[in-house]
Amino acid sequence: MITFGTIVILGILISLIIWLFFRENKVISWILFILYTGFSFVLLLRLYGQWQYYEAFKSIIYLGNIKIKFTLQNNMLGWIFAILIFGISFFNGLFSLGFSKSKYSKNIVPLWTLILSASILILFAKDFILFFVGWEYLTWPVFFIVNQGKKKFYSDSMYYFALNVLGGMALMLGIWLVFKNTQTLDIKTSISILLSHKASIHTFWLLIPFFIAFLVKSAAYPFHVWAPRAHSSAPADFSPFISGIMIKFGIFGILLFIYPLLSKGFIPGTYHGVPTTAYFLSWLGIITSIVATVLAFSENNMKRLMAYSSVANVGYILTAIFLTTPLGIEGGIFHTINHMIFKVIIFITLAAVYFRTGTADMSKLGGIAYKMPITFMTFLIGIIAAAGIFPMNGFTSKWIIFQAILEKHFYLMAVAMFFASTGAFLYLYRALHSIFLGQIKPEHRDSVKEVPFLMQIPMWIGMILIISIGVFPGLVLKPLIPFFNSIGLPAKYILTSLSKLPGSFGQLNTLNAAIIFGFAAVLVTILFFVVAKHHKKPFMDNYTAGEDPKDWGVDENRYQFAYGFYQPFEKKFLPFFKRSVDMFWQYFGFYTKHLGEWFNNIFKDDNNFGYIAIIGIVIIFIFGGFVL
Amino acid sequence: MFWLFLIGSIGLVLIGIFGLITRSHLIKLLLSLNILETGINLTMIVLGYQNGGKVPIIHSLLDLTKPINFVDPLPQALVLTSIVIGLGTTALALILIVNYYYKTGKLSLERSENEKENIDE
Amino acid sequence: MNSIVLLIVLPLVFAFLIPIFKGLGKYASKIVTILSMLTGMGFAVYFFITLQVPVKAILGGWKPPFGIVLVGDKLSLLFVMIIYILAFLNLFFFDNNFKEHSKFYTLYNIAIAGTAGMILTGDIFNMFVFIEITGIALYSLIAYSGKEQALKGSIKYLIIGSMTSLFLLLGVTLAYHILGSLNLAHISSKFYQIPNNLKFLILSLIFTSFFVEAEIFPFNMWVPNAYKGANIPIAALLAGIVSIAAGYLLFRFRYLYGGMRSFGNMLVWFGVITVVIGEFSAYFTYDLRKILAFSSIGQMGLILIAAGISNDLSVYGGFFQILSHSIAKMLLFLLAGFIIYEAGTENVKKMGGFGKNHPYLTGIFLIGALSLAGIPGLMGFWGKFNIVGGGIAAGRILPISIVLLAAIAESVYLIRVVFHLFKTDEGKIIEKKKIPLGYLMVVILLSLTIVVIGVYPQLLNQVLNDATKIIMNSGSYIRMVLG
Amino acid sequence: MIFLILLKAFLITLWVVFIGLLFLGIGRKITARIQKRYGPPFYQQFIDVIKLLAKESIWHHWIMILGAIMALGGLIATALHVPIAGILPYDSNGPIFLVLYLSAIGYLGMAMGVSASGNPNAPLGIGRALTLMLGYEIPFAAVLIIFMGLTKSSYFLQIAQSQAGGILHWNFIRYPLAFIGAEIAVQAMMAEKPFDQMIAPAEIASGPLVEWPGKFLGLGMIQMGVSVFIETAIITNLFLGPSHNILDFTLKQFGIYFIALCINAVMPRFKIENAAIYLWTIPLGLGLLQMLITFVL
Repeated sequence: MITFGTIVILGILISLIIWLFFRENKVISWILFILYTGFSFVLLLRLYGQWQYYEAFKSIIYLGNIKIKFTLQNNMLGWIFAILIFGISFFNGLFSLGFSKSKYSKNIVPLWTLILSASILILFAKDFILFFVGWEYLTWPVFFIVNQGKKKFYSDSMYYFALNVLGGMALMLGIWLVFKNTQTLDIKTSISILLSHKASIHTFWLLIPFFIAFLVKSAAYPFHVWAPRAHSSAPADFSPFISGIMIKFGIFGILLFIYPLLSKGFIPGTYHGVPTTAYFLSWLGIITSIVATVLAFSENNMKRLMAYSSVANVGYILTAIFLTTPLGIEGGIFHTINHMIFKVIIFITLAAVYFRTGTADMSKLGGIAYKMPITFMTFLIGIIAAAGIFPMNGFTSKWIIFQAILEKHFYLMAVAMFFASTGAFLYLYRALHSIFLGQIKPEHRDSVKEVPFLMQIPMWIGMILIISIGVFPGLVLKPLIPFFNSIGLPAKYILTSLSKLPGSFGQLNTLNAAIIFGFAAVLVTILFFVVAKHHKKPFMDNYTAGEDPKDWGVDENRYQFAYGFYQPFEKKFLPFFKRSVDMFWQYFGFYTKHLGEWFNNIFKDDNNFGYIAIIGIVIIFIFGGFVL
Repeated sequence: MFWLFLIGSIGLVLIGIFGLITRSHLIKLLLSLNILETGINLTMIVLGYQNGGKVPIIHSLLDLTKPINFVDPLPQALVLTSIVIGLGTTALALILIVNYYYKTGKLSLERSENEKENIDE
Repeated sequence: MNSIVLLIVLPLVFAFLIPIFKGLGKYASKIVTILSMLTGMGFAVYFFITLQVPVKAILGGWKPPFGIVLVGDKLSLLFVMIIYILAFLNLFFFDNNFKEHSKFYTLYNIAIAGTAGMILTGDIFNMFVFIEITGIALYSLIAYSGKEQALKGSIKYLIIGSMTSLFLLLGVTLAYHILGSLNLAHISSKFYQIPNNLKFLILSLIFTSFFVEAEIFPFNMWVPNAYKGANIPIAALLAGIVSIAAGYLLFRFRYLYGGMRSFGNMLVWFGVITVVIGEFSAYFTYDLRKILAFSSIGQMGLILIAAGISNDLSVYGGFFQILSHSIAKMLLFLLAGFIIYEAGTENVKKMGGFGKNHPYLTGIFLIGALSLAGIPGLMGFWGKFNIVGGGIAAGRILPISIVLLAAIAESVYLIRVVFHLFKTDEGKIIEKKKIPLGYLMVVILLSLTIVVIGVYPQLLNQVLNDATKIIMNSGSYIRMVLG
Repeated sequence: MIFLILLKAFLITLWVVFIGLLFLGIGRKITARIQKRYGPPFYQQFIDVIKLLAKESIWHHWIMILGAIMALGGLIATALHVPIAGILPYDSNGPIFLVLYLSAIGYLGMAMGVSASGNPNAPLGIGRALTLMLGYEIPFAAVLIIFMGLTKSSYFLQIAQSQAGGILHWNFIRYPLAFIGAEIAVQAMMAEKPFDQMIAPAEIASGPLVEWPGKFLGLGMIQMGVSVFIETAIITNLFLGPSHNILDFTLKQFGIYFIALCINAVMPRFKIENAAIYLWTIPLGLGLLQMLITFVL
């Protein structure tokens, strides 16, 4: 059975069929999407263990004198990504099937299917060309998904598109630079040939295009500006995909191409056993997470806030990976997977809130938890995981990342990461409070109710996954053992049981800790229910001391404290961060436009054509050395 | 003689270029173009000309056993073609200019107000 | 085989038959032109398939170094064939402002004959004549719509075109004066005798003329006016057909005469400037026709870069680029004709609702735009990808980087057009209009070509590899023509 | 096996709660004495808790209950991972990251509970508490990381045992800068003055707990005791050498708490943003300086 080919071609076909025939029929198209992802998921599952499996195209493509036979090669890293992508898309599809009936939704299935089939190319490509093909098809369809043909979303989607095209162009440049140095377009071969070259400082330039391409895609620091914009404009049920999956392709690219080079000393110079370049990139990861964290404090749009959280998490992952130690890779990959799961869940709950209320402004929400308890619980578990608090999966991977940093004795880096990590707690709590807790708005009091069961399925699955991975990290890490062996992870860092977190500075038995936690929770619960009785009262009865707020000239309906939550903090720190990067890209666009205007004016001035042409001829002569 | 012709023809070329650069009046542009063309045609003739050369026609008075200093006939043929093409072009240009004049009432390619683009958002 | 001369003569004959037949009916001249293109196409395809070895057609009975010779090898015949195919498809254009006239078809035939002649001829002076023939036909065609912009573009094109063909003539004269020949192959075989700087002068003078046809920067002031003012089929003709001939000439002359690296450098940098100016100008404007015009400029700049970089990868990519650009640009212009007609405006921002009326047509527009932007899986990708590869392999990293930066702007403005077509939240929804069947077929055919060749480039692999070998091996060309 | 662990955990919980409440009671007395008042008896806190737990109370929503349970449960679970003179319910050795992140669940629970109460003053206090938390966690983490680096382990137990061999080996003598930094951070952690912005009685109607009635408040009080216990226990483990028995350990804890009380009794209050900045300059600076001295020089 041809797995990859089937998935790719089926994806393209389904995309076409949906676009041609079922564009208006959301139910059929989402059902097709669910069937497609489920089918592909099952197909992919069968490939576990068959790491030698490959599929080659029959015919050979010539580029000039270069012969290329396209091959898709099964590999561990790609497989685990693919499984997660299709699994997550499957459940996301279930959610969207319910979501798409709402008036806020537009049919995005064809493009999404196209992206999924492109992702197979990226994950399993043996050569750079197929990788690039997948990369480009990951880029442009999202532009249309993000703006949905709406003018108000245009500039947001353009931020996304322009930056990602920059990444694509950089990738093209990088691919050919590698080709120039190795005379091959095969990824694995080119890595080994590059490593056999004598390392020199010039090799650094070779990697810069790849850095740009992958950092743009993963929304790392100087390029992170697209992430919040794209998330906030995209349809609510597509945001999980952007955050959970799309930005992970940058990480995948780094693991695929940059990590093998850097870890083997492709660029000379090391600092405490870490390649100097990688060390600085590690700090870039830290900067990414700190900047994103600080920006998230003042964000009022819930999707933007969570997008910043994604950027921050990408920062942790980059930090871990660029330590270029096996333990760092373990932590980085583990956090990637965990982040995929919990961020998808968080965005799905946000979509559920949006589905019922129709707004993404946190200051217009509040008290939704009382009407949507399942959604609230899912969100709560999601943010506990996102903050890296213990019984959830976010903690386990953060533990390994911290251990990896400490293993290299980068203590300052650990402190800086701690800042970002604690900051995450702040903005996540703010989202929890502003969306779900506090007082409910009168217009939501009757209209909002829990989402239908179909849309709850992914939430339940997500909750179970988050908690079970948090308690048994081995569920994820054990199947990955072949991969960790291949990168040379020392045996002491390989998980022996389901629940022992490895670490350089000590291990942790998550199961025991969870038992203790459960014990404490049960104890307190018993205590709470054993002692005196309690009875329920409406909100206003207590804090207003039984008086009607209207008597004091206060509208009782609007006393939800959400806007400017960390105002003292914002006042002190924000202007600096807000200015530097966003402004840079804004000015970039602005001046590009003016450059265009300037060029355009050359053509518009109709009288100058003669002398411009003559000047051209003169320049040609100058080139030839006649005048000078 | 050769150099005089050459300098003269290059001078004509330069005059033509000068006209093309500095004038905006369409008829003057066209005139400059024609001057340029004349200059280049003259250059061709000059380059094909041999000092003291004969007309390249074989007739009974010629002694074909001795080397004969013929003038190269090909450039002249080429120039003839070039002149014809130049004539056609000029005619077409004049028609276009006349049309343009009827359309806009102007004889130079100024930017007109009614074709302003609506660009800014 | 003297019959490749038919490829030039046929359209000329039909061109002057049109005035005779035009009285027969409303569509007579169109039918004659269709016949002309069909027969031309038939011959071209026949020659392309049957001719295994290069052929020359000696005219007037004078052997090559002296007489006029037409040379048909695999490459030139391929290009002529594609010119005929595109010229035939272009006849199914959609332009509501267009009134059918016999004069138009006469000129159209002459222009096709001229471009075919430019490609097939083996004589440099003859080439000058063909350039002028094409030129005169094009000047008239551009001015045909009678709009102010068209007249402006036509006049500019005429003056710059005539000026540069005079320079070409000067170059030819110099070469003739020194080497005593007008035959391309013969000049090429003796070209090494000329000192380097004089070589450069001659080549510069010749190339300026190609630059005008190829819309290279300082010589392309006419382009926006012409594309903006001319009727749609003529814009498509300029972008789709003339650019093929111009691209062919760039490559042919580059490899027959321009072995110098300094000359290659000049071509590369002119290409870079053209790409940057074209792409950023298009990025700024919101006029659909102007966007396509500036995009043409950018694409032709890329072709020039490919010609400037001398390795097989870039030549292969350059040919791919020539073909993909002409097909995609013709497709886009044909679509633009209908879009402008239905939307009633040329401002991209006011075209909202078109995508809702004609989603499939807009999808086809998207295919064309993505192909131009070099998205993989479409024809344009292979050209761009290979040119970039060739450039880097030749060590020209800085120019290629600049081109890639400009390509970002290109992707942005192309996808922006599609966005504005697809956007739904515009207040005014434009009225839906009916699409002519023939036009629709042509559009679908072109877009299918883009997709099929993009997905399956092996279709062109063999042909273009041969073409690359032919163009890079100027020795065999010389032997073939002279021997 | 697991029953043994749970039994141990239960006993330790009782001890933790007892000591925490005792500390609070003694603290009230001492503060009163410093301020020349008579003050309540030292067992007053137990009376208060029992009284509050016995009171019938109202609730608005189950999230409030969930929050209260999470708050206390999280902190108790945290306390069970801090070694008390080497005693732990199971052989976890007191993993530092777990303690740091588990304690967050307590704060999250409390924050959630008070948010769910609907009183707008409550989240105001929480906002301040969290801002302050961002302030003190960083210097505290810096100090922790110094000792983790020194002992090459991320366990409290190892850090405590590494100081064996007399008082001169204790960390507060060997690393005084870190000790001062940690002390200031702990002052903020315990929300004692000058860092009591989150309760700020005169400003925001006694902060997060404003809406917690009856037994909620009782749980809150226990929680406060537990958190005092955890914070003093952490400092004791870090700086005050290995303890031979529980009494020794508790006395050291009390010493720490006593310092905090004394400062609390005489200090005014920072504005919240100034508090954060102060914490990021003085204690963090001290911590980083110590780090520099320890690892670089």
